[in-house]
Amino acid sequence: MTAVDPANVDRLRTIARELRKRVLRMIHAAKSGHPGGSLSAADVVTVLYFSVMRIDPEDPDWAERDRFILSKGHACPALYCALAMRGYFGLEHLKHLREIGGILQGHPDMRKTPGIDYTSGSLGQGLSVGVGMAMAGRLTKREYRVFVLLGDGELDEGQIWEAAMCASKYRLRNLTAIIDYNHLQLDGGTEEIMPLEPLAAKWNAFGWEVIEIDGHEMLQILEALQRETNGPKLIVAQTIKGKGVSYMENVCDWHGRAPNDEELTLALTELGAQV
Amino acid sequence: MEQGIRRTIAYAAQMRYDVVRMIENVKSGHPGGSLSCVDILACLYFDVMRICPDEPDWPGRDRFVLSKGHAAPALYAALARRGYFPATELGKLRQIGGILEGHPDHNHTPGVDATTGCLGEGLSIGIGMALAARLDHADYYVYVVLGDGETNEGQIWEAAQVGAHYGLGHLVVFLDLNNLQFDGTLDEVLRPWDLSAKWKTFGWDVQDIDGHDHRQILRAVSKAKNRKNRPHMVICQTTKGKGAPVMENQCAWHSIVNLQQMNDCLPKLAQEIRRYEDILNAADVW
Amino acid sequence: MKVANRAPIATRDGFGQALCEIGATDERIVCVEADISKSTRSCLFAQHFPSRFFNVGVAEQNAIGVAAGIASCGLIPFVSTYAVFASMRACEQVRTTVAYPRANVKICVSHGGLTPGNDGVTHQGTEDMGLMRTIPNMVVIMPCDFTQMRAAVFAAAKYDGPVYIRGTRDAMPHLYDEEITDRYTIGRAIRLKDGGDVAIVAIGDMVSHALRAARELAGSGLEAMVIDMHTLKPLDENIVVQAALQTGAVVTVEDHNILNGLGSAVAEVLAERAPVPMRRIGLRDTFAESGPYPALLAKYGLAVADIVDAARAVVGRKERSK
Amino acid sequence: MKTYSMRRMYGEALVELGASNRRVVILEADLADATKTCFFRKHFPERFFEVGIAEQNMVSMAAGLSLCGKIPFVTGLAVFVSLRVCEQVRTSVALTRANVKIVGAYGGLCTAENGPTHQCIADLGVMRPIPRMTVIAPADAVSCRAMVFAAARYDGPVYMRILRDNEPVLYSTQTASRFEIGKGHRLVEGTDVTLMAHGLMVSTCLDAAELLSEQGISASVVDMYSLKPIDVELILEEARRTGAIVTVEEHNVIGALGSAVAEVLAQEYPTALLCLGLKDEFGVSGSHSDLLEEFCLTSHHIADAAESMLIQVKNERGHTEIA
Repeated sequence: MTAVDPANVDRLRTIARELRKRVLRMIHAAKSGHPGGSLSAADVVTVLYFSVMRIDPEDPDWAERDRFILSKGHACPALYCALAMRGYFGLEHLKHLREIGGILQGHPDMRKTPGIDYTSGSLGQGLSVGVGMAMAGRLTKREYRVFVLLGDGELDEGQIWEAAMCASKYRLRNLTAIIDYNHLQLDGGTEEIMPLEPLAAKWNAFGWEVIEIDGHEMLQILEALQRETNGPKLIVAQTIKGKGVSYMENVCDWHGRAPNDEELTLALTELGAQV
Repeated sequence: MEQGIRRTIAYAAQMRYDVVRMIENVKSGHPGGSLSCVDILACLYFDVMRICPDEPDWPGRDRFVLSKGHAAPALYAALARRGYFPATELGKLRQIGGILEGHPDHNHTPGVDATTGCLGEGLSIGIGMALAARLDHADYYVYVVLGDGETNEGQIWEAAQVGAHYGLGHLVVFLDLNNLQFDGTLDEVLRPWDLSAKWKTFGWDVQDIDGHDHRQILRAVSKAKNRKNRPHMVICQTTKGKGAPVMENQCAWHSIVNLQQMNDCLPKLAQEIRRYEDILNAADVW
Repeated sequence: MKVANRAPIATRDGFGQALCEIGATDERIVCVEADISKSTRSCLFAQHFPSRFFNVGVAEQNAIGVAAGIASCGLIPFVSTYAVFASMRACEQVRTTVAYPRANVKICVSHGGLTPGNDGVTHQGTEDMGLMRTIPNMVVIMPCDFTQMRAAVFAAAKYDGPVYIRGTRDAMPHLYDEEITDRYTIGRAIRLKDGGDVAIVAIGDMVSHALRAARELAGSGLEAMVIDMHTLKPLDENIVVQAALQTGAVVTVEDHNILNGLGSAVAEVLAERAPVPMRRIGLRDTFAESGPYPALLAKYGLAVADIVDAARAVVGRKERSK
Repeated sequence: MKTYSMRRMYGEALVELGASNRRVVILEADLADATKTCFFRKHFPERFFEVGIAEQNMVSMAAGLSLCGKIPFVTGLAVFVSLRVCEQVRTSVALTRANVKIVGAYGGLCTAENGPTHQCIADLGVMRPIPRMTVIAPADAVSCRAMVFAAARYDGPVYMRILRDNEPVLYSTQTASRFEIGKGHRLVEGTDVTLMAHGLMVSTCLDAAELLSEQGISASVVDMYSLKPIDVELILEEARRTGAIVTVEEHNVIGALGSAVAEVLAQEYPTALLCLGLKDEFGVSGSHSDLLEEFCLTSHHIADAAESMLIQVKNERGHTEIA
């Protein structure tokens, strides 16, 4: 089965739906967390963990593995579900998000959770860490690739641009950044808080190759992730915050609030009904 | 304009002498980057800016922020020659008891509008000033000189976004593109790619000029003043160490390489001053 | 004292040399620099090991993140810049991407304290150690001379976890010979001189001043113990408590704000474990100004004479409280 | 006990302040609805600047605004407006002596479930060693309001830490209006031990004092809302009267109240001291109350710690007397 095989695409869609349900159950159980951004990133995370990345859940620290950094750390429920579903740890842990003594912190913690390649949660720092990993890969002559998932809001941070310059200087073709471009940040729309456009032109000017895709279309995600480039690659993934749950889609309020019992049931029904 | 240009060129000559003299005198400081922005500062302080040296804190004045604070000697020379304080102070650069700190300090030196020296902060400060002007319905302009190396700093790009977002037409920024930073050329340290394209994509009005040509500098300012609603980036091609041949385009002359060589530059720089005796006072060669 | 006859040399040179030496024997050593390699002396490493030298430009926050990424792949990155920029410009990056995940990143800075003298306040790192000390998991070190700096760099490379090492721009007299390289232990202070009347606890460039103060005090009949507290964190608490019990009076000396640096660290230990009179020598919660390093020390109360006065005063208080 | 959210009160106080003082401007980094500066935005949109998630630029911008006569309040999560912007605070603000007020929302452990990246246990320690900074941490909503006005009156840089949840209200408006920067406030006068705290821990110490009184121990409780400058007189007065001081804070034991009190005591009046807080460690994810339990910052833990300290102090005094 090749990656872009229709069967594979169907399989990924099914997994993503399952992952979304788990994300919602998880945040519901914890009574806090960030559903909006987790759901917008769900498809990209699914493709990475279930089709693209070369990883070994039995050996989370395998030196040759591909690396993933969730720079928008608040979307960690999506990542935790992917890791659990891939077998890094038991699914039962998903019931204990954000609990004292649990392995799933409010933001990703590499020292507590198997499969997390780097600690994140404070916006703007993940790309720099990814640059370092890509440099180390080149230095140690290892073939792995490094993927960094950025939020759109965190592009306001200057450190992102420092890292962007650095990656292009070193022509890190083993580095891929993906922007989860859901157009909503905490205080409102990205264009209203701090305009990002022309986003692709900016990254081009900083020396990156840019691919623009629909971040919920499995085929497009797959193709973009697999395209070879001569330098660092940026995928601008157009997404919808809260994707998959009608009442959460494009609603800023669902950035950081847990669904109650009723809302959860409604959401699960919607996701179950989707084909 | 011609008489104006002769004046700014004359003061640039005076400032070049002062810069080399004061750094040589205290045996520490950054000659290369000070000399590369002398012409920009001479145009600003001796033609463009609406300022009042007798009243350094006059609320209606144009503001100036030297974001590349290590070029402080150039700023001090401009301020002294514009009458903010006696030129004798230039001899006490970087000394205890003097008013001229190693990097510009708002609280120490009359005429210094912002404290800088840590790269990357000055543009943000300038944006704050421009926003204050807008709130107060004041019509002053804010001028900022950025180093090229400091565009490595993320804070510059944070500020770039905000400046465009608020459409700060009264903000005019000069990028002193001498193409040499501390450790080497821009390309060697952190390839900037197309700086002009970067600023354009960030929503700025961009002009590219020769940063030693006073006519071009002054024209860039008047062009900027005619274009509203966008902050202005004037990318100035310059030569590090300009005016002191031994230093020109020499990365090492970011700091002092050889005191004797600095000293040797002085007679020629003093000679330049004498060409403008109608404007300058030759006795000011100290 | 052969050691004392050697020409003084800045501790940043010790860093540059040591980094090269370990770079030659350990392929995992990498340097991440923010455009001032000639000043921090990482340029030596750059010459010898260009493939393991990354100049990320004037972008210190990114430098810290890059180093963290490199460390996570099993290499040992040394970040090299000035004290102000590593500790303050990149403070949160140090906390979140280095200290919290216990990344094996070494942050080695030049221009600590007042040593960048005439560059002025913007380049004088005088709060850095206090900030680094407040962050959990950090080890904070300031060696007092060239040889001890080399020892500290070697020790840091062996230690698994984040370390902050502060160097000087200006030359420092030699206090140690090569032998210290093997004996040097992070977190174990060195008693340089015994004495029963007062204990002077000093760090970094102030250690040689403390020794000179002790000699002056001896001239007036006061025997001062001198402790080289090269590791600010983890602090050698036992030596502090012992010194307090033995002498009953303590003076701390640091080229740093008296808040949250050595003075505070020692005060915390004394207050909880051995309350005795103490005095703190350091910048009195102020910024300094441009000027030559020795002149600044004198103007801001960090000269040998200030240490002597403080020692006498604190001994006086001990007598009164008896 | 009546409770009120400090951040809500902060937002309301800003509106009140903004109405009476046109020089007040607000800078926000994409958290207006959380930090409650959204109230100000609603009333005075022209004096509200949204700068995006770019805190360093925000702080230097504020310096620029203040240099042109404005009184900027910069608000953000405590960890980002202290650590992320540390050098900008030093150079653009403190060194410049710019009249900028920085408000760190959600100090301490109250961002609980979000985990250590968002909890802030180092902000006060990072701000305190910067010369010219004033550092305050009010204990309740009413004194928070008073501090907003005090900060606006004071000409110079201020860092103020505020909290998120509904915290107990301890003061009347009248009492709080007398609070000054550089002073502390004694809530209870005792003779055996002094509990000193800031922020949420002040009300916890009040509870601890009651528990102690059940054991026959008379405890002072002091609200040390001004960490810098700190009320040296009050510390010495307490040291002389009770001879035993316990500091309690939602912060690393290094760098903030514990260190400040240790410095004063060690230098001026050596006295038994016990510093409670996070013992130089990062937090974990969990509910706020679980975390306080985990890191021994509940009234029971404080009372127990104070009691054992007193026993130890008594023993040591006994030894000294015998000797």
